[in-house]
Amino acid sequence: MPRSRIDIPETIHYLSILDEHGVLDTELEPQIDDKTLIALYSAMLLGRRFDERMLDLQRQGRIGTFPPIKGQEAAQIGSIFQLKSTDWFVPAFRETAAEIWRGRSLESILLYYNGFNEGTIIPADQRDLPMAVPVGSQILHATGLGYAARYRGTDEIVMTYFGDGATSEGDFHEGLNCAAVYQAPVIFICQNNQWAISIPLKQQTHSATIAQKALAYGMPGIQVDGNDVLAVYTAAQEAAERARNGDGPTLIECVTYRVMMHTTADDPSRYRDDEEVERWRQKDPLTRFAVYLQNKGLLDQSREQEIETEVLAKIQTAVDSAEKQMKTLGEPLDMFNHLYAKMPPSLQCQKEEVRQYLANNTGEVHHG
Amino acid sequence: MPRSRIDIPETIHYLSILDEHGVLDTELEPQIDDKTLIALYSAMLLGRRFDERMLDLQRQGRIGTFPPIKGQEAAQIGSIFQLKSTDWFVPAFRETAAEIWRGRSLESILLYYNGFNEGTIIPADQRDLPMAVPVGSQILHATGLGYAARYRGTDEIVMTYFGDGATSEGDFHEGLNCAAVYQAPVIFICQNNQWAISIPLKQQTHSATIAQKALAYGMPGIQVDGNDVLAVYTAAQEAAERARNGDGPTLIECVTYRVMMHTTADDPSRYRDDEEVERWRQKDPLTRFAVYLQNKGLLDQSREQEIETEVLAKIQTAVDSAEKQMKTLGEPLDMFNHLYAKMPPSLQCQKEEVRQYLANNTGEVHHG
Amino acid sequence: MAKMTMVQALNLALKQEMAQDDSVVLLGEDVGPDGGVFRVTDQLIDIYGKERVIDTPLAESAIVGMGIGMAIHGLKPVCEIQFSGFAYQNFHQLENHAARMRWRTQGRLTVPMVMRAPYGGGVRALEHHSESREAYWAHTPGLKMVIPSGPRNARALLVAAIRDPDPVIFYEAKGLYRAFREEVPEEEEVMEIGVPQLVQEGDDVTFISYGAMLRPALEAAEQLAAEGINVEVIDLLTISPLDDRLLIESVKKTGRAVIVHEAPRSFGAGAEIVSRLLEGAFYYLEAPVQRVTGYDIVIPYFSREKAYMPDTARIIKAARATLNT
Amino acid sequence: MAKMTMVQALNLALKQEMAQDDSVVLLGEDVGPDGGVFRVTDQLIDIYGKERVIDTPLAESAIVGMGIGMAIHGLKPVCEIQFSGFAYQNFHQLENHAARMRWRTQGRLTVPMVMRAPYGGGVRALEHHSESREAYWAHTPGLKMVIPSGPRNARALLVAAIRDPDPVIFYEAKGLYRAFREEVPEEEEVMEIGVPQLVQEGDDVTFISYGAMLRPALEAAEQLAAEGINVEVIDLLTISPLDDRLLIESVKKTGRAVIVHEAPRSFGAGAEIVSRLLEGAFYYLEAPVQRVTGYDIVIPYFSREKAYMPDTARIIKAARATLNT
Ligand SMILES: Cc1ncc(C[n+]2csc(CCOP(=O)(O)OP(=O)(O)O)c2C)c(N)n1
Ligand SMILES: Cc1ncc(C[n+]2csc(CCOP(=O)(O)OP(=O)(O)O)c2C)c(N)n1
Ligand SMILES: [Mg+2]
Ligand SMILES: [Mg+2]
Repeated sequence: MPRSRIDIPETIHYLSILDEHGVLDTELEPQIDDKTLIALYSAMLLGRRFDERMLDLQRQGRIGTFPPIKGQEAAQIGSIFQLKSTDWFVPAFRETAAEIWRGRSLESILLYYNGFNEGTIIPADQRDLPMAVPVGSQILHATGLGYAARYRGTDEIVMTYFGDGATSEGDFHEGLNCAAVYQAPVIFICQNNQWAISIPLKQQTHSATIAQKALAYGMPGIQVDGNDVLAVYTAAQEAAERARNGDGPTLIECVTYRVMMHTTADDPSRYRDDEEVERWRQKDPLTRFAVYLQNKGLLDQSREQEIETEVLAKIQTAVDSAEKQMKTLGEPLDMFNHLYAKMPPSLQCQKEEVRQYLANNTGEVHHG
Repeated sequence: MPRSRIDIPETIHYLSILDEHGVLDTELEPQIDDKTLIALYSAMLLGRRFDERMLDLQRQGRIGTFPPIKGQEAAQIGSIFQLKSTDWFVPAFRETAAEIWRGRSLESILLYYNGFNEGTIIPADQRDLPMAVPVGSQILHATGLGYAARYRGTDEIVMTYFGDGATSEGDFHEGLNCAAVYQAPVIFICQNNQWAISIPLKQQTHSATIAQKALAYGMPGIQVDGNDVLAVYTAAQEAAERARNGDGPTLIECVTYRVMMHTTADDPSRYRDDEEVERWRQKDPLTRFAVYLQNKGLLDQSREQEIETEVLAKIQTAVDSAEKQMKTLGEPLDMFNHLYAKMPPSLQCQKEEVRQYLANNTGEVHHG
Repeated sequence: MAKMTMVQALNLALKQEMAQDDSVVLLGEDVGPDGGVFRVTDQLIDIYGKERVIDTPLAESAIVGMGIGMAIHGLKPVCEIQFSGFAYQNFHQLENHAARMRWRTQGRLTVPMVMRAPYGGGVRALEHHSESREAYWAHTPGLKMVIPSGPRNARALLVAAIRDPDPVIFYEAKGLYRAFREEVPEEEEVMEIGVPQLVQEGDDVTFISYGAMLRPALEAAEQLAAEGINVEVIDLLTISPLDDRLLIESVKKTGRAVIVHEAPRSFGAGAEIVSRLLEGAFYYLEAPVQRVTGYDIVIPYFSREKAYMPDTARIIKAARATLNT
Repeated sequence: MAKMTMVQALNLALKQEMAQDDSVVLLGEDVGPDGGVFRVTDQLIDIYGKERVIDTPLAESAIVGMGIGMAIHGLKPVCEIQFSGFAYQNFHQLENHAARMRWRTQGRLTVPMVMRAPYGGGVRALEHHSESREAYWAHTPGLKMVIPSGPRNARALLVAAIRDPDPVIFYEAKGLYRAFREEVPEEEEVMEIGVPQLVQEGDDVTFISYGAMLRPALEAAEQLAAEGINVEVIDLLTISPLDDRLLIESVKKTGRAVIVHEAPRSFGAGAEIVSRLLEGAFYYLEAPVQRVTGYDIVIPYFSREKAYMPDTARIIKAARATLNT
């Protein structure tokens, strides 16, 4: 075969089930019971409303900088739903809805964005990693967890999240390559929200899709409509099954959109058009899912209102509770804790130095 | 298109022209003039014989550790031939044949492997980077050079080399991704010699080929028989044309084999079978190319002997010259040179400290 | 002369250097239309185009690694790493290559590159956005480590860094970006890299600091002046290669020193300064040199950040300690 | 007790820890059938299989990043980086994550990981194979930096490192791997991390060193003893967190100190030791502390390596300098 085309065993598919107009592909419709459907909807709504509330709080100076998730609720909830509590969740930093679904308290999120180390507490019964700020770096932890899970003979799987920007980092490459080599039970969820701060996807990579990057690793890859919770759910379910059965990792590209600013410190008007945002608002994941539920007779106005009220009450309770807690937290000496299992002598000295200083400090300053 | 296969615009090809038995695909045979064909052969032979001589020297303790290239001559010479002297050559550390072709003196190579910093001198009229020991790290320099070449409006191209192992490094990923984004004129030559020290390709990656990794970047990729100098030549020529015309980067996987140890410090019997090595010895790039030249009437026994004699003489001269030079090199104070354009005061002090110390040292030690 | 913030002064430096030398290019995440997350590269893409103000994929090793290639080609790349806490992704490119290319090629190939990165605490940022680890680069032979302390020297040092024939790591204190304004001349101003500056003369004790910590040091000096204590204040500006002559001279005069930096204390830049003072002024030292620094911990999330950061009161306390002995 | 080289002693430590705890796994480049390029993991794959002795793709960030994930799961990964000069590829995984995971999660998730790497010069190696940059890790809060000085303490410290609940960077001096043999007991031996060791008592001057430099320091001490100069020698063993109590005590007695390491001098570990001595024993110091170290340059290719490396003669010279003053 002197000059011939090489056939690559893996193929890349695209999946969409419930389109932006609420039109359903009934053949592909996943079988999900009514309770679960409502749970999916509620989780997405909670993600949405909490995000909106955080933005309010931030604008009022009641929390610090945070990254809104608006528009990405389906990508997060459709996928995270496939995890059991014995499975591992390895987030980046824009997975608020998924984190809440896993049981992270709204209070802890509020504490975190108010600069309290206490805000990183992980739900006691979950196997969740804390947010990872360095883009792409957490992907390798997922591969390591997957390896360990298999080494221990469990059927645990690992789901890790990252953005389109993260796919340019070396750690993305090393993480996927190793996962494929070890056939580790890891699902790589790329929330392709089209932007990495001000960098649009086409300046991030020259490949037509992110899903096809799976081919570099001999790994199955799929691109799904990330605003279609049914498509995300289905793709994640297939990948989870594969992983649990020992058939290795999968890359899922969820095509979605970051409707808001990158973080509250960002001003997207500097680099993108409102029109584009408007076009994507039309594809809102919540709206179309509500239509689907209405069509199924699972959601009417009063039920919708009920859920809305519940969600808002939950948020209000959390905000009140967090603001109360913050008044009692913040002991400076705590900053020395938890760095090592046992505090080394040199650090004890520094802690003591601070203790003494704080005890005498006020006087000093005022004499100055 | 609810569930559909995504068509990836790029396809991956395999190319072989002169097979291991010396059988030629005449349709694909590149048009190379006789002089060039002999030059290719001589360059490959020089690479081969110099390598063998270095191994001798190493075994006699006359040079330090070095990585033999035996078996990879076609992959190197077939590709490097496409570069003009205004183009950029960015090697890893196992490109001795290519380096010599570019004009690096055999002496400098011998000095280098004898631990002399003077051994890294680059031919005055070439745009070559020095060897890069950290695996994969040089790939990014190639992308940067390619960007700069385009920014300056030149038609320079860049050729960078690396092994199969290097494709697992994050820098490989970042380098190819960025080159594709900027459509930089870079040719990425992977010498897939099947091993990265003791790690065979299938433990390095789960992808069926290295060439297909190009798909992750929306970049053309091709796999060639790396022991077939005509195939390498052809693939590199196509890629060079593309790059020069502003049509961006290419990944070329040269399938070849590391016939010897990883470096002279390595013992391959710990991890691979002689049989495998023997199988690959049958595919020797020089043997089949000699047959091709014989068939073309360009090489008979006496011409072969002539070239052999020339090559050996050249090597002997270099060894003699290098061993002579080494006697005069090695001034310790030189170690402070060339770190900064202008030596900072603190370093001048340290240099002075060493100067004084060396001046007085002998006495000191013996008093001790 | 216009009153400028440090962000504006840095922007001016880039704008003017790019105007007069087309080999100067910028690259980094969001340096283009966004103007950098701190706006240091604001509008430069409008003037110089996207070939010279290069938005990169999200890949720090690529930013620095490509920068090295560009520099070898003859460009003068100014690489922006969005936060210094993400410069470890490209550590190997700096240590393995940028720092060594001139040396490795006996002067044939050089890397006249700048790596700019915001560093330091005090701005209520998220994790990894407040670190101060200049000692890593200072301990890396072949690099220069520069940290300005205000708009005017930031501008003049950045110009010098761009023109420097060797790689310069240029840390910009986030806390200073918009903290105050200084007169910055429109016409060219260049400061020599490698030369600490005497900011204020005094006989009683020497304060040595740099970056955002210079200001609390100066405030402390002012407060002490009210008590009749005369502090000599030195702004290091170049951390490495460290020129200790001015420092030693000063301590020979005062006999006492307080070093202030926000990086963790142990194995930090202060340790090297202490060593140099000991080596150069041992017989003049009248008390142990004091280090007022961050602690040997990860800088806490912002609710506790104040307790971590050196401040005027801590500096005064250290000064008193060294004076009362 | 068998006489063992350091390579054998390290192999014994790994073998025994793996035998008694199936959560101990090894990963790295060529650790499997090849047994590591220095043979530290020799034959372990035959005993424990490829699930526990994991050959990895050529990717250092992956080795450490996966190690972090494994450690969080409850394993005790021992990551091998083939040469410490290639540990900068994974710098961010250590600084951003390994060092912080316990802290970040308030103790919930921990990283009981070891990163082993050969370091140091003197073995006629190629570029990047001879560096000594322990100060990078020592300046990183949350890590422990350990360097043994011989077969016996290498074994006992590696066992401790594996059992340590926090990430430990474990540097092994290449020059010591096969330099000499020591009695190493077959039965378990564990040394506490964080505790420097008094190797030899003396009254006149204190030598502080670690790793491969301990031997020339001891040789220098021996030569000085012949002249009636009694040297106290301390082996640091744990560079960070640095416990300075023994050091300070010693210098309070001797009044003089020489620090020996092969890393570049400026901003190296020696600087921190000088600072601690100054802070803790200022009034006892009778002469400036001497630093006998590598220079602030890239370690030269091996033909000039000897001129770079501290040796007995340089140590003696420094000792004389501190004694004659
Ligand atoms: C290693 C690293 N580099 C840079 C940053 C700064 N930064 C934070 S988020 C971000 C963009 C991330 O884009 P993407 O991966 O698409 O995720 P998204 O923000 O869209 O969710 C950048 C550059 C970082 N946190 N980590
Ligand atoms: C970053 C880095 N990690 C590890 C090494 C040690 N090392 C040198 S060569 C090599 C294997 C390289 O394999 P490959 O890329 O296939 O090239 P080959 O040696 O086969 O030519 C390794 C692990 C290195 N030089 N750099
Ligand atoms: Mg994004
Ligand atoms: Mg190879």
